[in-house]
Amino acid sequence: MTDNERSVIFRLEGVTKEFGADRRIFRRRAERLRALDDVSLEICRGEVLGLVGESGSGKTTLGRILVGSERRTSGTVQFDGRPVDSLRGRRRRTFRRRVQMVFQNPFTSLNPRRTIRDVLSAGLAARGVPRGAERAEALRALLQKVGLNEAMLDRYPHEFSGGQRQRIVLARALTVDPSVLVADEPVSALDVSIQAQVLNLFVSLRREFGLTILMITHDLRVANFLSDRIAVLYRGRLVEIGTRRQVMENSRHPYTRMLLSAAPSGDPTTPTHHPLLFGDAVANGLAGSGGCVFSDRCWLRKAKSNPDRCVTEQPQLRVIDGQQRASCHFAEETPVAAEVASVDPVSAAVTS
Amino acid sequence: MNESQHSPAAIDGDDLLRVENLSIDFAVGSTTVHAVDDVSLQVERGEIVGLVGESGCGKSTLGMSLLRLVQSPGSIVGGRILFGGRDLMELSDHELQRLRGQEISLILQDALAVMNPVTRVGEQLTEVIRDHVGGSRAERRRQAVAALSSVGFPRPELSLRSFPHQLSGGMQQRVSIAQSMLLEPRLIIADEPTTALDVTVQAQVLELLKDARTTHGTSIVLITHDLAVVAEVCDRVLVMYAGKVVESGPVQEILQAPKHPYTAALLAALLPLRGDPPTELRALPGQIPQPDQWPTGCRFHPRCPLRQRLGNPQLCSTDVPTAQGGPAHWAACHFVSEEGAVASHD
Amino acid sequence: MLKYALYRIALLVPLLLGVSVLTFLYIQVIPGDPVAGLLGPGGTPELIAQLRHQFGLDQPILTQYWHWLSNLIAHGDLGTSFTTRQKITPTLVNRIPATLQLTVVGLIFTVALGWPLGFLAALFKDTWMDRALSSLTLVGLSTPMFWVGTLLILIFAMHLRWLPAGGYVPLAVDPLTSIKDSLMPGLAMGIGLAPYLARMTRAATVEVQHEQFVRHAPTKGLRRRTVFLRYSARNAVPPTVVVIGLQLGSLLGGQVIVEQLFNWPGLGRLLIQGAIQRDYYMVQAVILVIAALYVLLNLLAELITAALDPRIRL
Amino acid sequence: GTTTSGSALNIISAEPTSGLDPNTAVTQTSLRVMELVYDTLLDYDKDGKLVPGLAQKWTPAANGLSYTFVLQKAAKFSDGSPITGTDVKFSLQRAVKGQALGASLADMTSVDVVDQSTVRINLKKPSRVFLNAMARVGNAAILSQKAVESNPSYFTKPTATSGPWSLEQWTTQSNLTLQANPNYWRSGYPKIKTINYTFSNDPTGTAAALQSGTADMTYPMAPNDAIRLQKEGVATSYPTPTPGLVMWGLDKSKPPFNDVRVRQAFAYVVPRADKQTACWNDIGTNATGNLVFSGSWAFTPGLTKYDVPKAQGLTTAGALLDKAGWKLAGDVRQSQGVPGVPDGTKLAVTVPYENNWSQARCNTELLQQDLAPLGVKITPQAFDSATFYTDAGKNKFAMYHAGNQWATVDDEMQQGFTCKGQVVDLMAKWCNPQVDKLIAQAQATLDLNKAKQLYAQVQQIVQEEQPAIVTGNQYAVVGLAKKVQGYVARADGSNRSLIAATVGQ
Amino acid sequence: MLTGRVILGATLVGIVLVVAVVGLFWTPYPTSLPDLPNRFQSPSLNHLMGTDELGRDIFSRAMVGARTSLIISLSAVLLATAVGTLVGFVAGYAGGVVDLVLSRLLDILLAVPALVLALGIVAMLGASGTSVTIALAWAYTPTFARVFRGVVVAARDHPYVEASRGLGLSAPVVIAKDLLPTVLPVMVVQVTTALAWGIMDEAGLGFLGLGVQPPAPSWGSLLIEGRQYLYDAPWLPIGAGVFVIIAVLGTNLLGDGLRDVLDPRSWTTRHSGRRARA
Ligand SMILES: Nc1ncnc2c1ncn2[C@@H]1O[C@H](COP(=O)(O)OP(=O)(O)OP(=O)(O)O)[C@@H](O)[C@H]1O
Ligand SMILES: Nc1ncnc2c1ncn2[C@@H]1O[C@H](COP(=O)(O)OP(=O)(O)OP(=O)(O)O)[C@@H](O)[C@H]1O
Ligand SMILES: [Mg+2]
Ligand SMILES: [Mg+2]
Repeated sequence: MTDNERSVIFRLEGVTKEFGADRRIFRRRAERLRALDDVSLEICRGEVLGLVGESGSGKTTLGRILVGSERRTSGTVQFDGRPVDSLRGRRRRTFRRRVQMVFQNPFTSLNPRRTIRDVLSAGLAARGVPRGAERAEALRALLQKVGLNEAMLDRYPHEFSGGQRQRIVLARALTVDPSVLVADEPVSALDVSIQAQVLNLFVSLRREFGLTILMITHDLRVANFLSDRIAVLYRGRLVEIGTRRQVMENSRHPYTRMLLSAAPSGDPTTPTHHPLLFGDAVANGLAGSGGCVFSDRCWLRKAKSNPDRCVTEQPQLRVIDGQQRASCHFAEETPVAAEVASVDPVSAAVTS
Repeated sequence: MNESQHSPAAIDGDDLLRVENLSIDFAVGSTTVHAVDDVSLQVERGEIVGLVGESGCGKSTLGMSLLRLVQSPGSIVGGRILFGGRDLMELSDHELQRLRGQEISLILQDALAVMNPVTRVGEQLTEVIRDHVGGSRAERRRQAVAALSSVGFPRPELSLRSFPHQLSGGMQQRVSIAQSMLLEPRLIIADEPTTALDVTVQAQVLELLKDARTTHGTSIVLITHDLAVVAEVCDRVLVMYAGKVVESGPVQEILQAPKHPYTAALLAALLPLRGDPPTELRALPGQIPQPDQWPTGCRFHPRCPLRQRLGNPQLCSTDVPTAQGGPAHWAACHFVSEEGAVASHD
Repeated sequence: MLKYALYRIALLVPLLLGVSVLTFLYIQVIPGDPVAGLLGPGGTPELIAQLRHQFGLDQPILTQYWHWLSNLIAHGDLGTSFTTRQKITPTLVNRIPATLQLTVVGLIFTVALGWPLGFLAALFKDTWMDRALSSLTLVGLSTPMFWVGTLLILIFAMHLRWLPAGGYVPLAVDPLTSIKDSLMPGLAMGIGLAPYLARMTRAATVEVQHEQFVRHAPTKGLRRRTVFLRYSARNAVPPTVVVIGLQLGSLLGGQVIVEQLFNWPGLGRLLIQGAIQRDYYMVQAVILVIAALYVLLNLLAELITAALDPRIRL
Repeated sequence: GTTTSGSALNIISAEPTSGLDPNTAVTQTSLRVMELVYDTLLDYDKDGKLVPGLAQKWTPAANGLSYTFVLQKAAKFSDGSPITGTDVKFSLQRAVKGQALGASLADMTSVDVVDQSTVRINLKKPSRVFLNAMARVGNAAILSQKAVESNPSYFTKPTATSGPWSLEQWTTQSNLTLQANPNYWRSGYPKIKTINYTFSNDPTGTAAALQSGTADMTYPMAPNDAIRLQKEGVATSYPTPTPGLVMWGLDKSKPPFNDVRVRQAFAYVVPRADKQTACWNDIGTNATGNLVFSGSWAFTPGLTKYDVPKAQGLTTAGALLDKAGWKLAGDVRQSQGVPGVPDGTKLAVTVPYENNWSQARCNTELLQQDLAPLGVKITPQAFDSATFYTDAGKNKFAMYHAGNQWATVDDEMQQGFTCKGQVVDLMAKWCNPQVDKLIAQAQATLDLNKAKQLYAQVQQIVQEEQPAIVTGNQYAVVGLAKKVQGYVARADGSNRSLIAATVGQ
Repeated sequence: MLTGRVILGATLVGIVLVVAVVGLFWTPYPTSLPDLPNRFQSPSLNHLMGTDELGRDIFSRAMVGARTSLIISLSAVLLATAVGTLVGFVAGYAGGVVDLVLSRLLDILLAVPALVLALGIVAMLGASGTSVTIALAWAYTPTFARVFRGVVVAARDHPYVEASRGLGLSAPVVIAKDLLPTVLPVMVVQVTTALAWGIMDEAGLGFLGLGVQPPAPSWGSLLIEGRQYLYDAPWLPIGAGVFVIIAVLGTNLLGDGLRDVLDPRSWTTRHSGRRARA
């Protein structure tokens, strides 16, 4: 899984996205919002990369840039070794077909006026599956894969439950035989029992189709369940990336650590307390003002009595251990998980 | 029908809230939806009771009914709600108005959506005081400031002047908690108060609820779909499925040894945060039933893994199960006694 | 907000320039000779030619436009009327008070009728009252303003003889008579537009009542009056102001008819007279002024909405 | 809604659309204002007899080739400056160049200023009607040379005027105020201090204003309103006979109306009595061959060629059309051997009228009905006046509804029926030198009886020729509140009698 | 209730249409033949809406007038729909500079209230049926374009449209399959509503004397003819007004009803994602 020779399918370098910079001519500068700030990472063929972060950290924006439905402000995106900008016409359409997006809300991502058959056939037709028996066969196979039956083909989306719709959305994405799936919180609108069904479906699809998946989620448990590697975004910046185990069990960035400590353990026997927690993840978009984006909420910085470096020098993403990279000046000093409880108790009070 | 059998026994005089055989129907077109069906529960002073279940199982409807507020076309069709010994069903409109906010208050999922967008936070806090206890303007203001600082606002005077949308999601939820605790109510109903929030904010909010309990002895009914949250803050938990309570008991027992196959399935679907995940989840098949088409007999029977393993006994689809087990921890399942049936599933 | 207002007012310049270019372009497609119509049967070809020359109508359109524009910029001069041979600018400026007075009275009636009806319908939603009011507003919506005005004249001027059938005195000259004169035309406009407002108010109030914050208000134990006034009504008003802003077009359009009907010397009548007499410069100038007025009033509505609703940032 | 005070008169009427320049202002509405602001050398009394105006007396030279006018001693402009012979000379010479009076002054050769209160006007040939021109309200205005020359935009707000009132303010298409001229030569006049005009083009609205007391005077009134108000006793209306005609203009340059038989045939059938009842509420008179209204000195009875019963008219007309080659085929006539017309062409005429003149619409719709039994298809068509006059000028119409108003019968004859006159000019292509000669003689002679005889001959010819089918005389209808006293209607439609009128409470 | 309004609206519109069509072939009385003895009859069983100054039956004339009024408003609205759709779709779907330029142009056109603009155009063209049609179409087009652009833009970014584009479907397919069906209800409602404006504005222009010119009877021209006799015969202007009100009311009801029936929200019946995060 963590093999270094694994071929890279997506490579992002210095990707930055500002909102409010385009469209309106007369716009005041302050309205510009940097949703993504100098993000560099690669996605390998066949892996599941989990992308986690708080609300507004830029997860969706990154996903949309990958599938090409949002233009980045600067930086490069390479797909299969080719910059996506150089793709034109047929090539570009092929690219878009090979990278499919699944949205969070299964209720808005299906056209209420089209039957499931109509929706799926359109995708198959786009891939070039000829009409008639062959298409019918492909349709049947597809439905079976996502756990729906043929009887449902001629129904309209509103006749389905959320879980079923999410399956349909997945099936639609699969009609064009994609190699990459960008899934934006695909289960967060679903109920626990249904969520499990859909997560299982992801597992089996990946196994069967060898899909590469970017799994966008705010739920660390979901990321932990599906991902080979996990990337952590904070206010538009990539703060840590590494294998699942590295990030979940031996994270080196204080932000990642904070997220982990905040998640309820699910075990009533272990009393929880959140020594690392304060402040809000307000996406003020003013990242890049010099220091570390996390410095205002950083427990580690507090524990180290606020070293100046955190606010004057922007930490770069650097290799910590093999595949693990983190952007913290003191990454090596972040206590390992077991020691967290012994960290000098920083104010647990909620402040803003 | 009879899970209430145990309830009277469970009641010692200390119960703040006692709900007996409550049923709530919605008239949707020509059909009637039994959103809450013969539900009983009790909440002790200073107790945090979790109410878990999937979408549409009637959690919110039940929660709202505790304020005697059920949205039309819904209505309470049976049962009693006793609060501090008083029967809520007998109260006049005026008494109810005094009760709400002052003795029982409500926190909802989307804090922004429940705040009046055009008035300042300060006014929204003080108008509650005004409508309940009156008092001078300065006094009301002082109370509002105190409430805000108690939920961790470093500069409450400043925040009083903000409009709701100018606050972050976490701050909004904290304002709404401050508002619900303004008049130090005896019971707070928190309907998914953290569902829309990030884990970091969720942790802070849960912390605040626990604080309220310890400092004022407030009782809390926490409605959620997240067992991990329940595990973290609740003393007791009720699991609902399709308008009925299927299991009730102390948190620790339920999480470690669930009696009802549905509870067990929920637990199985709970993903681990640490350690290697399973390669596949044991997911419940099928879908959550539609409220206008609850299955007959045990409402869980079409999806029940236990029933399947037992060779689909007829009983499940014909007879409504009664509560099995002790008064402290019971489950409504015909086969709860099947030794190890649930455990082996886990 | 001030900055935004100034910015929007600045945007008015290219906008009005565009409007003026368009109106000038229309002139090119006109059949018929305004000068001939002007002189009636007494118009000889020589006289017509003389006048055409006098007005510069014999010059190419671009030259005409350039003259017009440079005069406008240099002296605020909108040209000379064909029919009265008078400068248009002072004529127009003279008319603006009358027009504004009627607009304001019309708006007052609109709001005074529209809001209460809308709130009432929303309060009694799904009762006979709501249905009656809805039918009433729908009929009102379908009734032409001039027809309403005609009925008003029949009733108030002809039969009851309470109000004059038409006429205008400047507010400054005789405030009482002036207001009395503007009652009936204002009422005609109010009756014309109030149904829109009432419907929108009802819709907005009903929508607001579905909002969580209104449904949640009783859970705080707030009084009914507090809930209605401070939650429902207070939140329903800003969207209706937007509606009023959008309906200003209809208001000004309808005002043209009402001014004609009630012999009210506002911009509208100037426009109609200009149109009937083919007084192009006049028509063009009035359209320009009405456009400016419309855009400014709209901006005002926008600013009021922003002031009422803190979520709107300009 | 203007407040009424004892010495103020509120008038509601249409806007003076053609301005206040005597040289170009020709519309009735402009004349009605100009006549109150400008004085002329001569004036009329209520019977149409010439009386002194700015000139206290006027004497013709024995040979009839010049007139000497002596100005009123007290004649002053409103700014107090005296009205001098120079001003008179300036005004008349300016008028010669103007379109309005130019034709009537064609015989004037020069103006001599004898002294500052005496001018002599020299003529090419003797003229009886020259004096009419001097009395023409508005257009023969005496202007202040100094004021006109020093102010290029004098006519948008004339100052230093010679009339009984002076212009106080004028808001286009809204209102206009006149104030009594303190320096007016007729001492003690005008009685009314202030005249407030409110402009409206809506006859119904103006009637309502008169009815509700908002206005004291309105003109011209729609006949139905005049009758109604009179009946309700709310106001007095004055239908005054004037030299005004209602007629059907015809394009005589091409078929079918180049054939006099067709014109006569139409003249037999067009609505006459009906239109008086239905459209004019019996205000005005019915013309069946005469051109002069019945109250006039020039009226000659017996010109009633087309006063025939309906059935007889139809028969006569049918025969005429048959002869002209328009034969009945089914219910529509078609050409058969009409020169310049392909056989089988239907006799169908589109008849335009001005859309803001409701009597015209009424009359044209009656025409459509009355000509149908004759086998002629009439299609009435409304035009706004701009298009109407443009297209009429371009001879686009074969037949149209027209009306005209003149100050005197002499003007009517001169401008209406000579080769250069407007009516036939507008439709063009009809010119009868015989008529021109008769009219010239009638206007030269000082003998009214002779003139009347000559005009009778003219009317005889026109009755036969029918260059335009005249069907009636229009009356001017003025509505007055009961409290207005002393107003006298005049045949030229003038309101100059307001000088002596008063407004009671 | 919902369909009730559609039915009532359709009935009223139907009545007006039937009256207009019947008016083509038959009217109770001749529409232009004067009947002088019967001048100014007040409404009665013989003459439902009374008679005018020439004794003609107002009801019959209004029947014939229906045709003119309906044809004018219908053609104006259709013209505006055609041009508005084109401009709206181009601006909305293309976006970018094209959208910017077209939107600014629309701003300019929309700066003048429709009736005022129509008045100006009629003034330029001279009053006639064609002028009124052109003027109204011209005046409505910017509104149509603006509305259509709005819905296209909204629909363009809709997740399911985005998904279709993501599948690599061609633009025409996406427009035909996803965009148009989404936009169509709005268009239908807009067209219906505009029809009501059309009828009303045609009458309004007629009332100002700038509409269709008599004798072509239209409701507008009947109104202005009648106004002169407002006091002698108040039923003259009221009769034609009643026709206008019925037609507009019907169209409005229809538009209202269609708005509800076609509202996309009524399609998604199940509760939507409750856990949608803020
Ligand atoms: N179209 C847009 N225009 C302006 N700002 C935008 C737009 N889309 C996103 N943003 C802003 O960019 C930032 C990142 O948004 P993004 O949706 O990528 O966050 P996210 O991590 O997906 O958050 P969530 O968990 O809430 O979905 C946010 O502050 C958001 O407000
Ligand atoms: N206003 C209403 N009209 C009709 N039916 C309703 C209404 N409110 C609730 N219901 C019915 O009652 C059932 C229970 O709803 P409730 O909101 O209590 O569920 P819940 O457990 O809170 O679900 P969720 O987790 O989605 O909030 C729903 O399935 C719904 O069918
Ligand atoms: Mg997102
Ligand atoms: Mg709920």
